[in-house]
Amino acid sequence: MAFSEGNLADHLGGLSYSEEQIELMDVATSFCRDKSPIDKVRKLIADERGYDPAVWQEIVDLGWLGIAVPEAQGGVGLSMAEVAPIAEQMGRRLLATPFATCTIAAQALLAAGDEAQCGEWLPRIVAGEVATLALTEPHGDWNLDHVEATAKASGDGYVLSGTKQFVTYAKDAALVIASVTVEGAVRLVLIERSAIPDGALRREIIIDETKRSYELTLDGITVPASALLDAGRSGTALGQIELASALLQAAEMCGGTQSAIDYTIEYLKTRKQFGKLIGEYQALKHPITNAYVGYEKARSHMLSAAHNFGQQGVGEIAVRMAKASADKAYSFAADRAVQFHGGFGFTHDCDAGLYRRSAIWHASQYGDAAWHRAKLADLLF
Amino acid sequence: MAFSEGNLADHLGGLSYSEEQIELMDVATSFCRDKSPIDKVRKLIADERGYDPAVWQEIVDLGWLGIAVPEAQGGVGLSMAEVAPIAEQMGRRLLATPFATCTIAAQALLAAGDEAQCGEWLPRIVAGEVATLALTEPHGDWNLDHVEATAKASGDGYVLSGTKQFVTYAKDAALVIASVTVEGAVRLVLIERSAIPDGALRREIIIDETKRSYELTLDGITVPASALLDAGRSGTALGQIELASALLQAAEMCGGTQSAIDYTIEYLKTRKQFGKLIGEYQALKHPITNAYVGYEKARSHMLSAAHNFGQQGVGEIAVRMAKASADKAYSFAADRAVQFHGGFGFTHDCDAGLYRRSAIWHASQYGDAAWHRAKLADLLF
Amino acid sequence: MASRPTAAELAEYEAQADAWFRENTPKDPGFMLPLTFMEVSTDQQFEFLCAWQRKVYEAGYLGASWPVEYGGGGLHPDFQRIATKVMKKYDGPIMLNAIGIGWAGPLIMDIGSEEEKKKYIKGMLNAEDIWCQGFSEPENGSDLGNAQLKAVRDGDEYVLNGSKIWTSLGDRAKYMILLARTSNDGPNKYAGLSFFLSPMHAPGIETRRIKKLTGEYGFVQCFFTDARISAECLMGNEGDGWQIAMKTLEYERGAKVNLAGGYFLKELDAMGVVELARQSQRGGKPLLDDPVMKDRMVDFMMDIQALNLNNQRRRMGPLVQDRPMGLALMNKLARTEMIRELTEFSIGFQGTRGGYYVDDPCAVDNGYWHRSYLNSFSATIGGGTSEIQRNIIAEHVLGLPKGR
Amino acid sequence: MASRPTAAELAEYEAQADAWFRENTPKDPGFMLPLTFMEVSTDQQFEFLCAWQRKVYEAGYLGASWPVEYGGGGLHPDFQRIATKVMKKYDGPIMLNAIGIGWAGPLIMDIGSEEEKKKYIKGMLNAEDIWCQGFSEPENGSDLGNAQLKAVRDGDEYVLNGSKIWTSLGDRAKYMILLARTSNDGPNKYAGLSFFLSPMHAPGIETRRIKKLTGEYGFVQCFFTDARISAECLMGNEGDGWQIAMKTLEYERGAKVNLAGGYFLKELDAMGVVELARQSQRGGKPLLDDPVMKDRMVDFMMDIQALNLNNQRRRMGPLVQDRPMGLALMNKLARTEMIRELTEFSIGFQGTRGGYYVDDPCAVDNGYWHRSYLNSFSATIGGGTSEIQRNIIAEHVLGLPKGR
Repeated sequence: MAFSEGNLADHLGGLSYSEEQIELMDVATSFCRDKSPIDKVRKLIADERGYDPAVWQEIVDLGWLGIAVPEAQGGVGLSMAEVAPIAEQMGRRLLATPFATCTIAAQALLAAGDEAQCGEWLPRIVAGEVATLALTEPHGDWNLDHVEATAKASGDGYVLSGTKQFVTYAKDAALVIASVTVEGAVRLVLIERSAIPDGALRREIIIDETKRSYELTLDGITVPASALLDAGRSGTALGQIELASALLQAAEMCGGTQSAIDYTIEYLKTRKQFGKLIGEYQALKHPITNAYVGYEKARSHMLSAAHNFGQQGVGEIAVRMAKASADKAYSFAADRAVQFHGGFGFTHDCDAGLYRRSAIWHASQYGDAAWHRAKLADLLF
Repeated sequence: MAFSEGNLADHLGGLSYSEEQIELMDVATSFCRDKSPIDKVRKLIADERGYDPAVWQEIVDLGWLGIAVPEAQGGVGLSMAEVAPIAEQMGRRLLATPFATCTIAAQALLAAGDEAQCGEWLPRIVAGEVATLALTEPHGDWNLDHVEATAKASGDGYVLSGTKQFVTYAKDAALVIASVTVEGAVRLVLIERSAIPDGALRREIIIDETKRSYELTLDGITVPASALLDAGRSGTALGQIELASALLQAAEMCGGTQSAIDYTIEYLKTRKQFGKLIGEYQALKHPITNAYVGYEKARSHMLSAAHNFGQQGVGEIAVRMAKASADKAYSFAADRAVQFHGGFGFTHDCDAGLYRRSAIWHASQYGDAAWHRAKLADLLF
Repeated sequence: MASRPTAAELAEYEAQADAWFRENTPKDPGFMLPLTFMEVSTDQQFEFLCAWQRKVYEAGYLGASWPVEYGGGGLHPDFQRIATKVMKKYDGPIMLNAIGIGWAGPLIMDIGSEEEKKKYIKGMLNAEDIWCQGFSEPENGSDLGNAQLKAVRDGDEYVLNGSKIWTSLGDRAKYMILLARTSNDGPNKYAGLSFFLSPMHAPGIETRRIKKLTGEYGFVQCFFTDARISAECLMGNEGDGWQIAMKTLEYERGAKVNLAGGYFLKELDAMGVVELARQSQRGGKPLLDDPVMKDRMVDFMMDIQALNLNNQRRRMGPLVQDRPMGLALMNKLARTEMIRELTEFSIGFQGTRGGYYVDDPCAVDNGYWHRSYLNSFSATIGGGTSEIQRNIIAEHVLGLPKGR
Repeated sequence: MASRPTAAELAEYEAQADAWFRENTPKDPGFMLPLTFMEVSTDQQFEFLCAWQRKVYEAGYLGASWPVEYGGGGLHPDFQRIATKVMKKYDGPIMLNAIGIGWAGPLIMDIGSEEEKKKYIKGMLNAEDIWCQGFSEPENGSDLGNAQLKAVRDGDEYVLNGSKIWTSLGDRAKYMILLARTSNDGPNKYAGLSFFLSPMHAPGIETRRIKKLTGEYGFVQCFFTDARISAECLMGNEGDGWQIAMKTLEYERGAKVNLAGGYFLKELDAMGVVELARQSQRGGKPLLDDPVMKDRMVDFMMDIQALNLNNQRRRMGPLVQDRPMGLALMNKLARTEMIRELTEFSIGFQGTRGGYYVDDPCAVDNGYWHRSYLNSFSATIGGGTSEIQRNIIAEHVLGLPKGR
């Protein structure tokens, strides 16, 4: 009697989980809840750094920066599948830190770094030094291989030029991994923070006030030749970065969706209008139920993306489905969260707005639902 | 304070109406209501011919077949704008006759017929002889210039071959206007019913049980050279036919949408469940309201299409918008009509099914909403 | 229950089942087979499906895990799961006697008496005794708790008066699971309901076939006029009716697995939609080249995959910690609405040929998609409408207040 | 009323107005101007808009059709319609004093006393007296009829206690149209409501600014603590409050035209969305080359055009015979929901740049689209939420029963 659409499932992979994943999920659930109550989230909005260094240190001490880093480099030796549930809980509590960008930076190094580069930077990242990515450019295109910034050979090293946007947590970063073209080919390059003049970073005004992001002007920054990652693996690395980012975003977004729904349900259960709890009105009750159905679908996709991550073919499909369905679910849930809070929903004090802005932010980075569906169309048909 | 989006309106034309249009609308409203009560509609479903010849004669006597035919050819000399409100009321009452197909056939003659062809056939159509169109082929493509049927010169005339589908009311027709290719070019050809052997017509099983449609096998049918419409105007004529058909369909569909909504509202006002009128439940009340909003939008588009019909550029945009939005509105309203009638909605006795089937039929002929949107994308951007 | 089998035992069983279904699964019978047990329209279909169910049963692949003494196979449930999986793999026809083996059977196995088990189970499995369900009434389609069909005790019998509707196979069934009112005095409307395993062939019980939206037959209205049934037909006690009925609805809503095996609904052929789009033409090109169509298709594929994944996940405790019943209770809603939307969408693929209906020789796939769409309403309406499903999720999963 | 002008008179007037607005419509002031009167956040914006309204008024293009004795222009309404059309053509800033000239003004002209007209109208028109509205309360956002702010008669005064919220321009206004409760004894909650033209600068009236979803300011919460206002502020009689408030809501819901002219909301720049898509890149190509985006854009263009046509049609009696009020009552719902969807959609066009917000130098159109989307909720919530609009249409147009 079950409806399994087995024919499709055969193509698209199934679901499973590891013990470690569940353990990390349980720890992350209480950690994020305890460390990131909503009043703290709001306090950090006004803070220049945007996160609490003490909490960041605890995250480092928990070893979470090394989850998907091999033991040889000081990591735990698990995989992105085990990182996802942590990102989910962070998204749920709007706990902002450089966690995601550090994790992705480590994956970039693993994908295209040589022994020396990995040997130097991975342990430092695991130990809590911030690394971030500078991939996006003013053209706004989501294609990561659309790169206009350049690195030109000059003496022993390279001189960079161009502008990078949405370099998250760059101010605190020890390392920025940027994409540039070298003689027409896209390459990744390691830029140490010390090489970046203070004036090259401009804090951006972004839609998600809980996060921090910077514009980085590369013009005139010089790096040694050893700062370039492997030429042959740069293309693959960008693909890896895109998928790893999308996975962590999907996880964060699922968490945020859950909170947007929970927060709204709480209001529907307590707010009265016309003498009734507003949760009795099907005009609110049914859409929030639809939002919940959308959330559970997105979460299944996200868990599948975590489980299948790295699987040739299936992995990419699963990740893109996860990001696309998380965008749809989060946008809808947060949009309705604003609406269903009525006048209060339209104030800055209402948390619905935090979720709505977070959803827009995530959609804008590494592709929105429409973008990933277009990619899926090519993969599926 | 009004929200007019004037910048767009400037491009897309506005709305107006003629006295004659309103008069015809008023007459058609009571005529169709009186002549086509729903039990009669159901009785005619079982009838081979599918319509009441006496009602057909009354329609002829009212002069409706000649509305958009010039006075010189025995018509009234008005335009398609005045035909639309009649089609709307017919659609509203599911009053099936060859009215639409005769009207379009006359337009086809006007678009590409010579004096002799028009002089012979237009008065006969105005007088109630049935004319129909044979344009569609087994490939299923909505492009009317995708024609595989052929006419080959042979002696004084042409021998036809190929298969035409969805030739509505062909059994009763004195004239069939078919599209064929002659030496690679698409042409329209007049086929008198007497030239069609009985075995060449097969009644089709179509989704809308209130209508009649036939498959026509052209193989071996011979026509004189004088049966070909003007070569130079055939392309234009097909365009005209497409738009005129879409306009009348949009009108019929608006009428059907209105009925689907009214019929459902009636049920919501009288049916009780859990001790309440089901119309009190917002889960039903709000979607039917959305259906109504969609209906009024579609009707505005349809009235604009009627008003702007024949205007270069604006006319085609208005007609395609009308058909696309009528499809959306009718499909949604009828789909919800079935659902909201609950168990009864799933029976053949519930009129919701008649509307749902009618909506599918209309979507299938001359393009559905997606098809017309694609055409609009080319016209607008 | 039988002891847990070894992997080797299961593998051997699967090989046997595979061979059997490969050999015995019927090919195209030359007429259209129903997609669900609710669309059995003709005698030909009915007899074909009875024969198939009996054949599967006799081969041991239905009721494999039910006790031998009642007609089952006495095996561990894992065997039946394998048999059902293989049955699906070969895409065989549905098991006809859905209300029997899917609702009444599990119920009787759960809470039935020894006599009831002996009397009913085997006949269900071999499709000799077809079962139907009598819950809905003309005036109370959604509001089952308000059922008004009267059952009045008279000595060793109950006298039934009233009407039931939307009874699939009602004209062919031997038994009905029947929700009837034995009292109006309870503290609420539910307290007066009782549950019967009622014969259908009794004086005073008549059925009238109902033509469906699709044009087919498949369910009936049942009229009870002073119909007398034995008092032994009462299941449990008077007043237990609502609780018992809710148990069976849980089976239907997918919140519990059924125990006898088999399936009663054909899966939607999702890849068939893709194939349809590939084969359809638009402007001389395959429709699947159209990015707009592809985009919507991707959306559907995501939706279908999400439901697959949900179905896997709902059995994985750690992955459903926050709202353990959520996935189970949304399954019916999400699945049936998706099918409605997808089948509706599929009609647009067919261009002009979307105008044909079932049995026209030119209809695409003999009208499968049109029929599937129209039939989809049986599932968005029957067994609790989608609107009611949303209430259930809102109230039981999200804890929202019940509307007044 | 002045006599109907000739076509020549109107043409001459239009030429004059055209010349005036061409000359005087302000260019980009160097800071962001609010799109509606609900988003006046800074002093700079406020002063700029006051000056602009006064200038328009003094040139004779606002209140042109209101009587000369109260400060108007004394012309036939056709002149004002032309002036407003030309104002729109040059896309000038909004008229700031919306509650004054759009709500309170028409109301006073309709049912106000001679004294009220003399006292209030001119100051509204020249923006010297800013007005605000006090209907909603913290506990009764949608349920206006349940307003609890108390007004107790004490000699020649009323004593006010309670709170109003979502009061646009509340911190800058001189007057408030105020719905207050003068009695709890009526047959229903509505009967105890009264309507006041209340001063805002009185002891015991305090305001607190509320930060909006967009990050801007623009409305306040008002606290009334033993605030005393003259009994002459009462409009009509005690108990008339609900009927009078409903009149003003009709103006807002677009069911009536306002008489003073001007506009208070900037139109959405629909063609701007198209332009945005044309300029945005995706995979190195203009986004408007993407068929999927185009398809959705077509849908929006159809929707916008439908609302245009609805607005024309609602005044054409023969074309709205069946449900004469339908188009008027759906206008607010359809328009505000369309804008919410379209502005949300427009963010997706911007690719990575969708991450920027207002005031970032790299934000597309300085964040116009993001702000418009977030602001769109003010319209889907304020003035009766979309959910309530659907109730209104269902009940008043379709005749569906009121929910209990």
